[in-house]
Amino acid sequence: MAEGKKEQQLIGGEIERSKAEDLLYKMVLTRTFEENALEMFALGKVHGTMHVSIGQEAIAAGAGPALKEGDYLLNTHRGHGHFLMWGGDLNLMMSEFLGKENGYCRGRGGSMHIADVESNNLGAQGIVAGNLPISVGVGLSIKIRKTKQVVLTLFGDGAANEGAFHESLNMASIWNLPVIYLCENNQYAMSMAFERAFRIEQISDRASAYGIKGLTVDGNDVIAVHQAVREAADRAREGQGSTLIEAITYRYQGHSKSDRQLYRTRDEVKKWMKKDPIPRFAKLLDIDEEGFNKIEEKAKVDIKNAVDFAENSPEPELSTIMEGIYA
Amino acid sequence: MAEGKKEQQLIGGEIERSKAEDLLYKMVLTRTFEENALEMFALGKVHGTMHVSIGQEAIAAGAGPALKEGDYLLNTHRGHGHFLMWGGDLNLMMSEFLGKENGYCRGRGGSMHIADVESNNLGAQGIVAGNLPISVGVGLSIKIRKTKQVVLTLFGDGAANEGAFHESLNMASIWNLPVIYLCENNQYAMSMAFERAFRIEQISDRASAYGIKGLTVDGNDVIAVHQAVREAADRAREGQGSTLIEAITYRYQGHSKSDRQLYRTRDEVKKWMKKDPIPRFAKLLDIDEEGFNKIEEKAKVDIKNAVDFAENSPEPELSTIMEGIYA
Amino acid sequence: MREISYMEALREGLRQSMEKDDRVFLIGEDIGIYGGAFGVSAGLLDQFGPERIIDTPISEAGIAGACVGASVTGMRPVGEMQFSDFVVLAMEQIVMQGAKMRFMFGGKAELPFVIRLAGGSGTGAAAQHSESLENWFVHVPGLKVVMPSSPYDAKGLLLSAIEENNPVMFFEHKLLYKMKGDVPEEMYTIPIGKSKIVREGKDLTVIATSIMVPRSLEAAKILSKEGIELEVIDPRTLKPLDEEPIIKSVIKTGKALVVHEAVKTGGFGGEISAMIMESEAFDFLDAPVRRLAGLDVPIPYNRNLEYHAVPQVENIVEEARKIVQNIY
Amino acid sequence: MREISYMEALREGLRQSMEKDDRVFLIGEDIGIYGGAFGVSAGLLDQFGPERIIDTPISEAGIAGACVGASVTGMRPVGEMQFSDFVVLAMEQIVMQGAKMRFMFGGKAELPFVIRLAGGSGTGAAAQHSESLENWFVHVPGLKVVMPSSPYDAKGLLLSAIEENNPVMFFEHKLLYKMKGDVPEEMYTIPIGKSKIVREGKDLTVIATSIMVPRSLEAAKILSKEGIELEVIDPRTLKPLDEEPIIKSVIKTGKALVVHEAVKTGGFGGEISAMIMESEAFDFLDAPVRRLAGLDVPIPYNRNLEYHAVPQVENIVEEARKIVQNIY
Ligand SMILES: Cc1ncc(C[n+]2csc(CCOP(=O)(O)OP(=O)(O)O)c2C)c(N)n1
Ligand SMILES: Cc1ncc(C[n+]2csc(CCOP(=O)(O)OP(=O)(O)O)c2C)c(N)n1
Ligand SMILES: [Mg+2]
Ligand SMILES: [Mg+2]
Repeated sequence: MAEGKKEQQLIGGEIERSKAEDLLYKMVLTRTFEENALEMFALGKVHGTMHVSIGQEAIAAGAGPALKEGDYLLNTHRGHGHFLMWGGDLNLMMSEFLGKENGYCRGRGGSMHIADVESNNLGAQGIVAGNLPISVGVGLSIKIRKTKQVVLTLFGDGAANEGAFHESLNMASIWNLPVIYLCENNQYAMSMAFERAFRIEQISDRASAYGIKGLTVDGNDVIAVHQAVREAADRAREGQGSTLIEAITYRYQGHSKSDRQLYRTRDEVKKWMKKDPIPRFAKLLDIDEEGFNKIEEKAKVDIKNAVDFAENSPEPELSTIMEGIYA
Repeated sequence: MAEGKKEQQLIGGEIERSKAEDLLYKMVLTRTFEENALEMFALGKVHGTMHVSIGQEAIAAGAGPALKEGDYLLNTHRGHGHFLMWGGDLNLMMSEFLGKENGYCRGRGGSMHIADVESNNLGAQGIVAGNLPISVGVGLSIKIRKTKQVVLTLFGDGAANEGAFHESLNMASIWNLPVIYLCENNQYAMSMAFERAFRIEQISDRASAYGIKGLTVDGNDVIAVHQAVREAADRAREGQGSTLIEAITYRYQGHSKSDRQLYRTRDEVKKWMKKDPIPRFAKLLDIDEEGFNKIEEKAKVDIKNAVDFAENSPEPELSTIMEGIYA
Repeated sequence: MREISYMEALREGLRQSMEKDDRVFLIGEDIGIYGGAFGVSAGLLDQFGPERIIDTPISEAGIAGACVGASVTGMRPVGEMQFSDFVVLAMEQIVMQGAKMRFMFGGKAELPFVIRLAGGSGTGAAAQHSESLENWFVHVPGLKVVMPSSPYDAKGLLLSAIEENNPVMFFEHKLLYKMKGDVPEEMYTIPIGKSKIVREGKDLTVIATSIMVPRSLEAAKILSKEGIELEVIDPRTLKPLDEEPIIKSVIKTGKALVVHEAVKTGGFGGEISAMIMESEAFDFLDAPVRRLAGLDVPIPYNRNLEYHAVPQVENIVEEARKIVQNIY
Repeated sequence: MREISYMEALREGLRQSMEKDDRVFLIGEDIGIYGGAFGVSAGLLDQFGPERIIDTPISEAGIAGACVGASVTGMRPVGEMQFSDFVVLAMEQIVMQGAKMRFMFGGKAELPFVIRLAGGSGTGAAAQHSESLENWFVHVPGLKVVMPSSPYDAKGLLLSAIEENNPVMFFEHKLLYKMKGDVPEEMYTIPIGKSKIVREGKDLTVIATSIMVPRSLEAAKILSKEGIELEVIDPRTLKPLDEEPIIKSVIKTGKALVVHEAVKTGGFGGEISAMIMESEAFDFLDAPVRRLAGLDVPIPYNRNLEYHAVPQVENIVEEARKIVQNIY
């Protein structure tokens, strides 16, 4: 019994140990997946573009698990981590990434549109802020159906300057919708630095323009993100409406594969790498080098297996090209 | 000499007496014009729709005259007052209203698009908030040309919930553009009450979301509006960027001709009528009933003459229908 | 049968849909106590309350987004663009999200929403309140486009659109709102994707949409006195288009005229004309298919110019006569 | 002559325009230090500084509004939509303001701005980054629409577009950016509204736009070996359309095929087809004008499906052969 209790100790007062260990694994898995993806691009194995979240894994690790089954996710273009934290299957995800028929979207969507409607994961997004108006509809739908679900809507700092941000937050506010707006402020929208695109200190300050709660948290701290999202979800479920959470983080890699990163210095990147969320969370979990190596090894094996799975999966038949447009 | 000095006394510390008298006249003229227009509609003399500003005349009277020649105006659908205060010619305005060839827009625009580009009056607007992104361009143009002009951009409370509002204010802020955003908060967007569409106390509070100055003034007080706009213009000319001014006022008439006004009570309208800006400004100017009657008489005569002028003006020739599309 | 107006027919369709299916709700600007800018939803707030008749701030992208998000999570929203012109502010949500989501997700999502749009000129509302933009949406895979021209069709097509499991752009015409016609009281549906021969004739096939249907029928009456018999076809659904009745008719008449209000250049008339050309009707054409459509001009405010900017009865008469008499 | 890429040609056009006329400035997302998502504006920030190469927040309506407002007050802005798809967010400013303002103001305003848009599929960017939306703008009075298919045209048309006193939608194609070709170093203009016969032939007139021009030329080479000679015409300007050379060519060949990447339904091909039908070429048609265009599908991510969603060389070959050999 004593041991059992210890098992259920809440890490950082928020997350059960077993769950936390799984999250750490998934953070490592996300990073491994994305590093592997970058390699596959370099080797020409995949086409199109993709956006990796290396350095930002804590947000996904903190956010998704703070919600309940039945809640909704509206993801972004930089959303592999969120997809995995939402319970996404690595193999089917890899298949989608390689454009295979058994991928989540039958190979039609790819990284930028990967979705799993069955688990209320309403998809990644190719249009910056494109998911923000949608979250109004999801919120309304919950309100009308009276189901106590909540929506987690992700977006970047850049998205917060689209008109859609404004309309969405105002509508969610006046109707008291259960939407959690989680802004991943990774300091840049492509080449546009936060300081150049905003003349305010914090994006969360914009919450006051809509009369909703706003707060800024350390986006490299799994616990801080978890707590903020969990509390926002609690409020939303109690009918207290929307919250704007800004999670401060940093993207280590280029915006997409073609980014030469002239807009920042190597030093700046290095400075942020010292705040890497993965070792930080591992430390919080008291996981030593050996333990961590094991996790990394497992992630590598899982990725390799997923690549094998996906590579051996069938391509969509050309004859099916017109399928799935209309119901 | 002493008398001359008295003549130049500043009403409310802001406006020279002779100018103020002209403003009062133009406020009365605006109202007379609009009352007459409502009648013409009722008689079926004009087609289309129009939006009257009866009850809101103080904003136009305070704003336009606070600016200088060469400054720009971006007007709204409820902009007859602003058009007149910007120096619009009543006859040509009436001609436009009746769709005549000698109207400001050759009869192509009507009340909703009336413009006089020559005097930097860049037109009324049929799309709510449609002028807000345009003001970014005008502001940029001034900045690049280094001409110390400013732009006065008008819009209603309803417009402040369009995405365009957000993008515009943010861009004007980060680039420090000389734009004066003047929001005429007349409590309603068509049938949508301010309290239903916003969950904040004041629209001007949104200025902080962009890091610009915001303030709310009594929109039925010519002097208060004048002062706010003049100061905003001064700041803009000194390179201190944009200001969001909210002017609180009220619309007495329906939104447009087809409005049955079920969304408000007669009592509410009456309450506001007690704060009517025209008698209030007349009182400030120490104009007695007799003096005021004279002003009204003159306005009526001017309107009658303008109607005669417009009615006797030629219609556009059908053969010219394809003119004016391309330069 | 009972006669009611196009507007009343739409209102009845909305009411009956909402009574039948509590997943249906309406969302738009001033649709509640105001009853909609053109009165279509008058009275519905009283019956259904503010949770199902949702007045919005002036946020067209938000309205469309509300439709996308609510529909993909199981509701059946009907959004309104107060004037069809304002859809320019909702294109991203409609075209990039609503239209493509099902496909992008591998066919695993359903988006049963309707966007109602009040279109067309003729009310003196000038260039920003008078557009006919339907062909933009015909060009977008994933959408359906419907355009009723009579009270009967308005109700039946609206009921179908609301039952449809795909996004439907439903274009109404301001000048038709007051048009009266026979409309059954009970619920009935008109299948989406079915055109209608509204008048039979042997001399010329006129394919007309929306308000151009009653105008073409008037033109037909006039020409009939001269011995010219127009066959008038209303596609009713622009996408997907019911091609066969058009092709058959053209095979019969040997001649065709497409009439729409939207600007001719880049408009739906080109689609119809090209479709006829590519069909087996080509070999039966005695004259080229012609288009009579809006001039390439923004709608002018002036009443006379506005009138002449789009096809009127007399223009249809003249054009049809010319084609039939081969005086081109 | 010197060979440079389509992208370099555009960049040179931008640079020379800016050197010549200090009213010209560029505005868009990541066009400064990043050099534009496709590199078109690389290096221009260094030369012209941040006051004339303006990086914006992600605010497409704001970018378009900046063009409208700056142009009507005397500047000559060139805005960029990073991917042409994002223009869905700028429709109001382009269509309701920029296109109509001059007309609504009685012809008393000038709006000399250009919107550059990177369009087209073929890069694996899926449904929201691969659209070809040009026909939407062809349908809008007040706009001009340009679509260069070669480095030479890209530069010459861009210089014209910037000198033009009307709003111009300038559609580039992502897959053309690396295409090389002869481009004079000096400034030169290609008139807007002039098409080009890019290959002469007697058997079939192919009217192709953008990337379909090089694809049609390749197809022509292949067919030439079979004795079939295609005449390939590139309208270059879609609005206003230079009809006469097309009509003349069809009179000569008796057959026509329109090829574009955009979805066929509701697309520009219908306009061309209908225009030919309505012209004096009708009487010379030995076969119906046909359209070969994008399938009615959002662009799929999968490489093979993406490839087959739009016309490729082999499809053009096959279609052209069928028409010429009358095997429809
Ligand atoms: C409407 C729109 N505009 C521009 C783009 C191109 N784009 C894709 S991601 C991106 C930057 C987004 O920045 P941010 O919102 O901060 O997210 P991050 O990439 O940093 O995660 C841009 C400009 C787009 N996809 N959609
Ligand atoms: C984009 C857009 N949406 C809706 C409308 C219809 N409309 C015209 S004025 C108006 C209300 C505007 O309210 P507000 O901004 O407060 O200005 P007011 O009319 O009160 O002066 C509406 C909904 C429009 N013209 N444009
Ligand atoms: Mg970012
Ligand atoms: Mg208002």
